[in-house]
Amino acid sequence: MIEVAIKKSLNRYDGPGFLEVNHSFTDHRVTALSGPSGVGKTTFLRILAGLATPDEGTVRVQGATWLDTRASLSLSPQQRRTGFVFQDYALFQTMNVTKHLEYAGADGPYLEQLLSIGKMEAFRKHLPRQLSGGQQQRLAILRALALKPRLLLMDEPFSAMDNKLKMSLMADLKKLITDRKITCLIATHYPFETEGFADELFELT
Amino acid sequence: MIEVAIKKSLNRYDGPGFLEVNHSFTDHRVTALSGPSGVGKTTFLRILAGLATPDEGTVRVQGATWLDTRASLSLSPQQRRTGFVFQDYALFQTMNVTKHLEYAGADGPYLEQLLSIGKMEAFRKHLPRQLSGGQQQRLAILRALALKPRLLLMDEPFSAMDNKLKMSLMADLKKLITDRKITCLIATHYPFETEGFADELFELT
Amino acid sequence: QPLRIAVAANAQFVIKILQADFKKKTGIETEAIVGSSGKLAAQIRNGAPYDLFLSADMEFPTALFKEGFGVTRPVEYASGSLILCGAGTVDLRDWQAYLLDPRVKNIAIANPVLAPYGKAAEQALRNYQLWDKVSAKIVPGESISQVNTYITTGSVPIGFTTESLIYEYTDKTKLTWIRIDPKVYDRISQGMIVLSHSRKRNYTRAIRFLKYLSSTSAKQILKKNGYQVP
Amino acid sequence: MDWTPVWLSLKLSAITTLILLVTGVPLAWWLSRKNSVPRLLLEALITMPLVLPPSVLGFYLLLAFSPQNAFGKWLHEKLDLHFVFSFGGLILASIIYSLPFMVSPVKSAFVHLPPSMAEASYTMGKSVRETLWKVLLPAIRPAILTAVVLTFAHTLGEFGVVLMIGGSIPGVTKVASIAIYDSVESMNYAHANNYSLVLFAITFVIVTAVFIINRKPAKSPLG
Amino acid sequence: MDWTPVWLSLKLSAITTLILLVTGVPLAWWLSRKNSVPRLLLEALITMPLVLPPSVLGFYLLLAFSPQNAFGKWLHEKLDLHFVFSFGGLILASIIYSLPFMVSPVKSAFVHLPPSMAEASYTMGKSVRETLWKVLLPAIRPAILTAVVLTFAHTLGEFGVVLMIGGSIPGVTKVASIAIYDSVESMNYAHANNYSLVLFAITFVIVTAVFIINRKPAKSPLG
Ligand SMILES: Nc1ncnc2c1ncn2[C@@H]1O[C@H](COP(=O)(O)OP(=O)(O)OP(=O)(O)O)[C@@H](O)[C@H]1O
Ligand SMILES: Nc1ncnc2c1ncn2[C@@H]1O[C@H](COP(=O)(O)OP(=O)(O)OP(=O)(O)O)[C@@H](O)[C@H]1O
Ligand code: MOO
Ligand SMILES: [Mg+2]
Ligand SMILES: [Mg+2]
Repeated sequence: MIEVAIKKSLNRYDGPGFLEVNHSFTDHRVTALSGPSGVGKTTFLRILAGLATPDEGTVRVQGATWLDTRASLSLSPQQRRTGFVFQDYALFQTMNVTKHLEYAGADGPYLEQLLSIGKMEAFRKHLPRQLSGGQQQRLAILRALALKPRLLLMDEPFSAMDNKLKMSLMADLKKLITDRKITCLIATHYPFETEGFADELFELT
Repeated sequence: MIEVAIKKSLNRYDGPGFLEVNHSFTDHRVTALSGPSGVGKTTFLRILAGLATPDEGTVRVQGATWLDTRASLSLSPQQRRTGFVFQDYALFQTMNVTKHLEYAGADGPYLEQLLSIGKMEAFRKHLPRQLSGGQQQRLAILRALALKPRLLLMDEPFSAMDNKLKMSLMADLKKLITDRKITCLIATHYPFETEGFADELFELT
Repeated sequence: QPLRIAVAANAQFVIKILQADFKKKTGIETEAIVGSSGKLAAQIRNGAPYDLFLSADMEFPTALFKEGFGVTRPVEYASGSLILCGAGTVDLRDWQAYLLDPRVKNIAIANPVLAPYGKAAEQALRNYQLWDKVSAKIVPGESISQVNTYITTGSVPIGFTTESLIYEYTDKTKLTWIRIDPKVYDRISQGMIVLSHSRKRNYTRAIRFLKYLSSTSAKQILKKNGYQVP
Repeated sequence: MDWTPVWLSLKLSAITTLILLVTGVPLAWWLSRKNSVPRLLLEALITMPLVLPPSVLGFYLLLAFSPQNAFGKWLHEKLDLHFVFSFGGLILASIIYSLPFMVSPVKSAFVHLPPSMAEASYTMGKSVRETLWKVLLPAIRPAILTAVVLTFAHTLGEFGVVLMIGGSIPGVTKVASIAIYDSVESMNYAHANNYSLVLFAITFVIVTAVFIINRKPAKSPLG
Repeated sequence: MDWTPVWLSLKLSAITTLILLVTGVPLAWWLSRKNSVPRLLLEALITMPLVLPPSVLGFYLLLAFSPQNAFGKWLHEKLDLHFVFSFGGLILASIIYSLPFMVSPVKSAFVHLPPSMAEASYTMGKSVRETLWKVLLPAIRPAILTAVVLTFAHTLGEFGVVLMIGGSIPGVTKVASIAIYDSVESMNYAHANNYSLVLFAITFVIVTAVFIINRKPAKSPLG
């Protein structure tokens, strides 16, 4: 269980707003986080990963406290080791596809399996700038998985893929996530986009 | 009628490919251009706007020749005056919303109408960096319309908007485009995304 | 480490001949560092590792000695002669009128504060009541050698410099010059001093060079190059 | 303390900066467009004064402008232009010397602008000139400010070239950096110190001001 | 032609560049992180040598290290360190003088990297050091190359500071730029010309090479 109770003021330009989340996310399931642009989806995922801090609140993951602002406790991103798929991919310009996966994890056969899920076997030696937008996005997902995370946070992970590709990737991902008992949160504009992939839906407002 | 017969080699990294289009687009209608990522949608729109040149071919718009590589004829983007919505918005960092529209066109009441269609009346004095992604994208669309173009070229124009917003905007846009007899081409990953908006579908392969 | 001699710019050519002659006679390697007398004196005060100082006047060595930077009393090794010199063909018979000619835009002299030859040039001009009339044309060179540069590149039509320039400049046919009456400026008595830095390792060699400069062969070399010797 | 050298330095810097602003910005724009070998060579050439010893630059300028040489003579006699020991010469030398300080930051700012920005303006029927003026230049204002300040301050600090071709004629070419050198050489440390403090203060204030003005204004809520 | 000054200049440049590479890159990284007032002031201070007259810089170094002063005397007598008229002093001065040439381009490259790049590495459990070494530094390699070359070339051209605190002791502080000055002063124009050509050639070749190497490799199919 991932128990979250946080509050952060976002200084949006059209007046100040709040991101407030009090929710328990079920273990080993995929939850879609939806909400209009600017509501704070990215910010929320960053808080879970330890890349941003809320004004106040707590985050408890499977019993362990990751964040407690009262106790001034906050694990570093390194300690949390979440698999994070960034909205802008955040690929490493100078590493090819294989190097990306190897930077995150060392389990050879597993990395091969990932390449095959992402249909990236033909691009092992390609650098990010030699990949199309959709291929870059797949690499970002595979890299996050290569880490073998318990918690996978994905920020608009299918936005650059065409429909056919997305459907086939989703099916394979779903299987992997279930097999490995990964808890997954996925931020998306279109909740219907993740139908059949997400088990639950959580609306940010 | 927009008669296009062009061919351009795209040096993709996974081997060379071709963008080849031989098609007539109907006047005063909305055509959705779809095709997988990297097929050349953006490139095709750029060729129509005069921002890129094909290796060979012709483009004729309502009788006038815009491009004929054999005759070494190519109108400049300035002469073509297409309304172009860029995939990356291409907003002017130092101009606020009103200034953007005024830079493109001078018809005051029409600009007001555009602001209302885009639900941007509250943001007149905002600079691009003070707008959310969805608002920026709407501004890019409004600016292209402010020019009163005969030909409107939109590259993934709804990608940053949430569903509700998109639906309402599409309805208003559709009306405006029909009223003003604008011919519109819209590049999109998801053809179903533009259902009810596009009249025709053209698949790039 | 070779013997390091700080040399006033006016003597930068003659020092080469002296160095070679000294080497031939004693086998001792020397190194010359050239600059205006004032600049070299300032460097010595700030710790420059020079063994010997050949100034263009007596004041700088005397001051250094008083401040404890010297190990021998300053002695005169030569006295210099001031000339007016230009590149190309200029008629210098009436040089005073020439200096006043409005077509002559610049007159180079060494900086009177830093370089004794500059001080001498100023004295001469003042004595002829010319200083105020030409002061707008004066281009002060950092040292006498910068003045020589300005003259020989033709950047200035005319300048006050040392007579030794004439004996050293390879292309002397291009130079027109006239000696300034020595009565109108103070004698340019050039002094030298062995510096305390030499105590580290070069003291005896420095003393040998000092002695060498008053030898007949050194005096001959100096004379041949436009200096008077004591 | 004699303020003439400081005043002269400020005047020289202001004139040089103004001339470079007018010529350097269009040049930077031109250089920012597609690469070609001649353009790369030209760019390397413009960068040279950044790294070339001032004494080399000064030496060649001295040779070029000396009335002894054909070119200098021609300038001298036909055009009555005197570039040695004159304020005009210092301006010319400063322009060459400070050119990269104007061109480099502005060029790099142009390169970092997304090409679609200018293209958007072109599709609206706007000319290159209008696009440059209304869209591109406003977008790179911080870089232009940086360039102007660096150029100004760098010219203020010009020393080696002036020493070579300017001499130190009071009120004409004896700028502040030379006055410092002269004061040090004549052991007038108090003077040298005053001049140095003034120059240091001017430079520090404008450099700091620019850093503060150009600091990104928006605070990220994501930190 | 005596090659010692050229050799000395190359040695000085190489040592300075190496030291600045090791110290300047981490400094640039530190500066590239969030703005704060002390960091802005420090950055302004680092930029100073870019615009400060070499004579000012040289003057203060001379004051600081002259055995006439308490500090210089202490260095001199207790530690036997001589920073005036010595090669060590030139290295120290060059480090200060060329610092902005190393730090500025590298810092600006760090600033332009998307922050998510380092963050991605952190979420993978990698330390700041490992992230810097394996992810960030490779990503800014072109900027580092530029910085190294500019630093090297700029140090090669150092003149004013050396003139102030180095003098021109053959084989010790008489670097090429000073040799040119001296050659000009002793009217040895052929020599001055030779030295100038050598320096010009070295600088031009490396600057051009860097421009060509750093040119964007990918051709856009959209042109
Ligand atoms: N770099 C930034 N600078 C200033 N404000 C920002 C920045 N990034 C986000 N914001 C503000 O913080 C708020 C929340 O942003 P966040 O990115 O979390 O939204 P989101 O729900 O992920 O939106 P989207 O669907 O567009 O990705 C937004 O309203 C926005 O105004
Ligand atoms: N800047 C670039 N540099 C190199 N190659 C590029 C560049 N932009 C596009 N390409 C190549 O040109 C081809 C066509 O690109 P284009 O942008 O027209 O595709 P698209 O159909 O618009 O794709 P998307 O749906 O991802 O926007 C791609 O295969 C890509 O490899
Ligand atoms: O030789 Mo001097 O000291 O320049 O007159
Ligand atoms: Mg987001
Ligand atoms: Mg596209």
